[in-house]
Amino acid sequence: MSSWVYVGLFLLVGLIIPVGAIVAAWALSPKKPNPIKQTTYECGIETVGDSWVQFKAQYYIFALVFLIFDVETVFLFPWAVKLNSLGMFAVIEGIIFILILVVGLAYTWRKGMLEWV
Amino acid sequence: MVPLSWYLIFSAILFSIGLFGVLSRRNLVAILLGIELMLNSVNVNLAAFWRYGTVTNITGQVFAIIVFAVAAAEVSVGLALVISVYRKRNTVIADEIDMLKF
Amino acid sequence: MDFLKDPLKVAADWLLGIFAGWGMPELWANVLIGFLGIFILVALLMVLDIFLVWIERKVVSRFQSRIGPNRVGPFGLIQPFADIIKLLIKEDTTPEGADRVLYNLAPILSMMSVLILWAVVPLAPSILGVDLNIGVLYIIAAGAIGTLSIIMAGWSSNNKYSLIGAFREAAVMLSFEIPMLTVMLIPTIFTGSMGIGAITQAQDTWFVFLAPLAAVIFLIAAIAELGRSPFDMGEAESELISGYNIEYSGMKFGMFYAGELLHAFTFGGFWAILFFGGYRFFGLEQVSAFLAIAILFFKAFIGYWIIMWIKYTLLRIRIDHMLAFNWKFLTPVAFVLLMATAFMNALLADASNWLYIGGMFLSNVLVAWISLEVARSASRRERERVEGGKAVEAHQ
Amino acid sequence: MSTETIIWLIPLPPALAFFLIVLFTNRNKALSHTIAIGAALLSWLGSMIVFARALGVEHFGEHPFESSINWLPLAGSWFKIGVLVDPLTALTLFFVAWTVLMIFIYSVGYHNFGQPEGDHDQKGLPPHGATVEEHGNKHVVPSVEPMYSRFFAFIGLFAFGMFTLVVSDNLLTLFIGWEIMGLCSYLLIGFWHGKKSARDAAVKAFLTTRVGDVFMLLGIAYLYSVTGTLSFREIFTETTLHALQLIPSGVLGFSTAGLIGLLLFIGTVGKSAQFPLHVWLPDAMEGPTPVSAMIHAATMVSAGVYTVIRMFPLLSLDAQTMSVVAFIGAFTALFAATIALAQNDIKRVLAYSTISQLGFMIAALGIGAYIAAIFHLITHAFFKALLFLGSGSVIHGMEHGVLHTGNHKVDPQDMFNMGGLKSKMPITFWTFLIGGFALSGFPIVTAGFWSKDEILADAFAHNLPVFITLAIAAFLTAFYTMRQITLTFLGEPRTEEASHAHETPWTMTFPLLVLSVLAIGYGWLGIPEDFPILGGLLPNWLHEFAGATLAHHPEAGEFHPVPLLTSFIVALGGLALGYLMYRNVNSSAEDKLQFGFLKNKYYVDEIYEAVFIKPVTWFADKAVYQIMDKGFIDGILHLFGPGTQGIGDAIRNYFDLPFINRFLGDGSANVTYFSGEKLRVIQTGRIQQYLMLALILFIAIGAVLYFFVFA
Amino acid sequence: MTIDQIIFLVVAVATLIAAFRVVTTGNLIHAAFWLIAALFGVAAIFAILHASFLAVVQVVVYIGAISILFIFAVMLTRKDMRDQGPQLNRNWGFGAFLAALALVGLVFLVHGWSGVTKTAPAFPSEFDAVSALGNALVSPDAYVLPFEVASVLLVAALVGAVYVAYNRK
Repeated sequence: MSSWVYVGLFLLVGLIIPVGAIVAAWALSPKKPNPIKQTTYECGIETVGDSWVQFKAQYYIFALVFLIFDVETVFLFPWAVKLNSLGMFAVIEGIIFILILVVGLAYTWRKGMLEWV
Repeated sequence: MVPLSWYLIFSAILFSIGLFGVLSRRNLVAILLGIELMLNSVNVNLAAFWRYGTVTNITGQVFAIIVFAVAAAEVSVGLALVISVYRKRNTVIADEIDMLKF
Repeated sequence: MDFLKDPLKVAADWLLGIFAGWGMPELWANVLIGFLGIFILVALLMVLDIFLVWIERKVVSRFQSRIGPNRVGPFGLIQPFADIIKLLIKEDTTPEGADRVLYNLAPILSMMSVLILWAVVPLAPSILGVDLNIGVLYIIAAGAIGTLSIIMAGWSSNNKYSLIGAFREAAVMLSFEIPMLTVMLIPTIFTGSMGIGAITQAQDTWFVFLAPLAAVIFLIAAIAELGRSPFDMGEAESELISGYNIEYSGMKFGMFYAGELLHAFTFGGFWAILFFGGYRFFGLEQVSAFLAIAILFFKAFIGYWIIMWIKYTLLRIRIDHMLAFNWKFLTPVAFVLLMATAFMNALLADASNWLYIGGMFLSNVLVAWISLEVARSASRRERERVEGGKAVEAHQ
Repeated sequence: MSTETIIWLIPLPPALAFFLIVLFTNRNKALSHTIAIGAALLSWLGSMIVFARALGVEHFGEHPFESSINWLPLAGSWFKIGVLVDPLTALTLFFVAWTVLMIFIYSVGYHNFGQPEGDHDQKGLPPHGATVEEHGNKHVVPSVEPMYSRFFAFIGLFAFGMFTLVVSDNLLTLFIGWEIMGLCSYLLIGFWHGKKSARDAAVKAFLTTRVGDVFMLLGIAYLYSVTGTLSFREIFTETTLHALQLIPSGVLGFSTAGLIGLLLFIGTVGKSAQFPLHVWLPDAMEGPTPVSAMIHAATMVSAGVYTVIRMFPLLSLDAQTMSVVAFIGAFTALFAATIALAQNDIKRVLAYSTISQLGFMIAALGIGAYIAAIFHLITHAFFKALLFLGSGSVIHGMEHGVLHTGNHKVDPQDMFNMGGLKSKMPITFWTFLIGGFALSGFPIVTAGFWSKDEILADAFAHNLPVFITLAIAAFLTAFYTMRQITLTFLGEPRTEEASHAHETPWTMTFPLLVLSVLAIGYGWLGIPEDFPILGGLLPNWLHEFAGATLAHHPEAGEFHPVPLLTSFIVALGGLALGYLMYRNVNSSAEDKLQFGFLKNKYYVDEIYEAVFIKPVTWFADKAVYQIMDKGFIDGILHLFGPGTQGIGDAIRNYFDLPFINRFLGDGSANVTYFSGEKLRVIQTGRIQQYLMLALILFIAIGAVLYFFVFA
Repeated sequence: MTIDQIIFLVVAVATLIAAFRVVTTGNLIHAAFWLIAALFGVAAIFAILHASFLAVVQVVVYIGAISILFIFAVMLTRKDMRDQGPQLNRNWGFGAFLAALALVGLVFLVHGWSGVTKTAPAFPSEFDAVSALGNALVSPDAYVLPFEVASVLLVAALVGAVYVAYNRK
């Protein structure tokens, strides 16, 4: 029996309880919808246009940098697990690996793409 | 016990769905979504072959991890290109981006 | 006596006996017992969550020289239950143009992402939860679902503020995940395993003494992950009203709110587990599983209290400062710390225990000192540049 | 550190320097050149240690330094890469390390480090000089190169490629180093990319050498498919060589060894600028004057010869291949020497003389004179480096004069604008004289004499026609060298600019001095044992050492007076005649050797244009355009993506590559461009359609393979 | 049918449905969320295969990062996100045919292969896939070069993508 079965059960229970709470609220709460109630709340001002406003490309840049470093750390986890038994050679490899990526970060930084504005 | 062939056929179907997406979607982002599906199907295969081959030989998982890195690289550059094209040409429809023709 | 040592096994054996008496196959009985155990744990967590509301309100009141809830029940203890009743019977509106499926899914996922974190929490030496050998990454994976729920909520509400809030929140959560992941590698290096249980058991010396800087970075990143002040850009009430959960009301809002509180408490717990020995306290944990759980919860509460302390003390940081702080300071420092730790770990592999601890501690202090000095001189230069520019403008 | 570790580390410092400069120190000139020179110094140090240790090993040929690691997992085995230092490598490493270090130091002075920024210099153009005010009066001084740091980054990468090539123990990493150098050569020739001529020259060099590279890659692939290995030590075993010799290749009666050797040799023809792919080298002089010229003369082109020498055990298996090699070498030696007679540009003379001298080495290899080829390779590297750096120094001095007078119409590279520089630039003159005499083979004293004499002696013993050709070429060499020296340094200044030239800074003269010592001294290491009087005073160390590389130690040739006398006569006669003829020549009009066909390099470029490019354009226009364009109509257009590609490929593989490029040098670019222009109608530009077509083909080919081929 | 097989089938079918919705749904944001569902299904498949590390990494990398990147990209190219026109191009029928052909070919190959009936071997005791991975990634006899090259690849992607995406004034 894989321990993942219990993770699956956790997922199931983790779904059941909030769903239960929301369903209970749905059953108990009054339902009297009207159009005014259902407008979106934007500080009392009439909504203009739709919600898909123009976004800064910066969001993308940050997500991009994140993605790269995320994958990097994924590579580093097996390395970290075996570090104690592999000795200095593995440490140097890992450090080279990190340094190469730090070069990427430095590039991004130098090009001023980590600035929000 | 699940037979190996189930995994292989599952991944074949996933691959074909991704392929269909790549060949038929108009939107560039959607094409990249299809590519992600294809890469995932490859990973399923790699993991399945690892599980059903020699378990102590971890090569299948190593390859899968490399595929993760490749997928990350592919998607970041691919989407960056899409965004760049969108800025210049104001479209992300694949058929409208045909500057490479005569 | 067995019951005190290992209550879970005693209860499981007892239940197994009963189910077997009903003629149930052992496999199904095991699954059912697991389900029941998990259900009880999660239910208890929800109860805890309810009290967290009370605690939070009480604590913030004391910070702000108020009394806090004090009408319903002694010390206002029954107040959260009154809140729940209010949430349950409140009308739940869905904004026009909302994407209904995603709109309803978001609060559920938000709560779920917190609850499943408890799958890997080792509560006591005999109660290890699900002892996955990749526990550390599991925490991050659960966090990924949390990020997703926020984006879902923001997008499906069909509200500009929601969307902006969600995107900001997501950008912050993503960014701070990097230093968090990086410092999580450090306990992994010390332990030689990613399992949370193994990490707890390896802490004959609490890792905070080996890597104090890592503990600090983890706490900062955790606060950002939680989206709590000073990193609460996503729901900045003075700008975005309430950010991604602006359109939610009733129980759905309750889920977000309760999820955030429990998340904070959980991260207090993980801080304790990764750096403060988890349920371990000078061998006391061996006496009884219940004592071990109490120790863990006590430490988690301390962590939670520190998070609250920071939240109600510091002001909100602007988003560009927040991201710059992460990418230009926290992440490089975390990388340097990781490299230094890996290097020192190999260097001191054969050293005596005290030398090892001392060396690690000193290398941490050194990295912290150097990075603070670099940051200070950089900010001084930056300030001179900006003020110099202003002086020139004024002159003209 | 163990010797193997040092060998592994030798190529690394320049590569690191490249990345450091590109990424971090691009803004800081002093730091950039410090890093680059420091890296070259480290590599030099490593090379010298390896060389010194190699001298201490008994029977070094049988027990070279080698070390390899697993690199690519193949089915069941590993492709290994590694390093190997045997006597040949040790000798090559020696001269490469010295010349590379000298180039690096020289570049500091050449690019006017320490001078002010130019008035209106732009990136991509040579510096035009800066106006400075001193004591109230303005005058123009040379200005610093605007892309100073970039230059050091490029030559750092170049050095990395060269060292990689030299120390690698297999053809694949050798080829990688080879290609890195190809790239650097492109970058350096086109360094001043603001000039059209530099851009064209860069493209020409890149494409021409590419022709050779394609064949070389084919040879490597063929070799790998036959033997399953690319490691030198594994190929050069008795059994492998024997097998290669016996299996016929099925092409023109060559054995497998012969065909592989020939393919690899074509790579060398491109890289070492042998006829008919020599056209790029003279144009390559468009790069920053002496330095890139020097790279293209002393170091990179040596790589081509080095490769042939390295593959000599394979090449020597097939007599037919050897005769091709000997013929090409001898022909090139004479051919280029005649062109050099009529050039007026100081660098072009040297460029053609390089081609000619490389021809000497190739010819020596072709007749089996292995050691003579190595010997000449090394001595040539030293004295040609010396000459090129010297010419750069001359040009630099002349540029100074030009800046002084402000008359920018005077070409600082034209020898007829010079004269009398002897007193203005004494160090340059004396070192240039030493280099020139070494090139001419001035008897006894210079290194060039000993190596050239050895080639001639071997040629006399083995192949009389080659001997005669080479003797004439040697005579011409001495002649045009003396012509150059006379026109440049002797007599009176012919222009005002020349009279204002003055000596260059120490960073430029110091390398000249070092190299001139090597250009003389190195020859004494290879004096034949039975040479009259001198023979035996010093042991013929080179012969013993280099010969050990081969499994069968080559015999030293019998001494014979004829080649020795020939050497004496051609060298002294050529020098004397050159001096006498040009003593009083004052302008190019008085030069009796300005024959049109020599001046125009036998019209090779023009012949290429008229004979091949025009018909091909015609063919592309009439046949390809008419058939393709009118034949297939719009409706099924997008189905023809692969068709286009196929036709393009067919034209390239069966027509373009062997037919045009082989003879045409740079014609192919125009043709490809032109036919692409006509054929592009077929492209729809839609990526998904391309993908579909690729997929159809993939499925079809997969099905065919599955059902018919592997079934 | 054993419980393992039932779990597998449920997960597989759910994953395939999600994947199918990815390529057919009109709203790109929905497509991205369906992709997340499909990727989650694949993570579950990894868990069923006892490839714990891959399962978690799948969630961390794909769901935590790549899908969010997709959502951001969709938001940045918003004009076409609301494109009400057909979401499939003119050749979609042919594309479907080719995809089906590929599927048939793959299934044919699987069908004809003898190794397909293999059963999964039991895990040796004390086997830890993560430390085996660690060994494989850093020991010189195995994949240390791909390991380092991966970081170079990632840096190249980072530099390239940032360069392309950055809005130069």
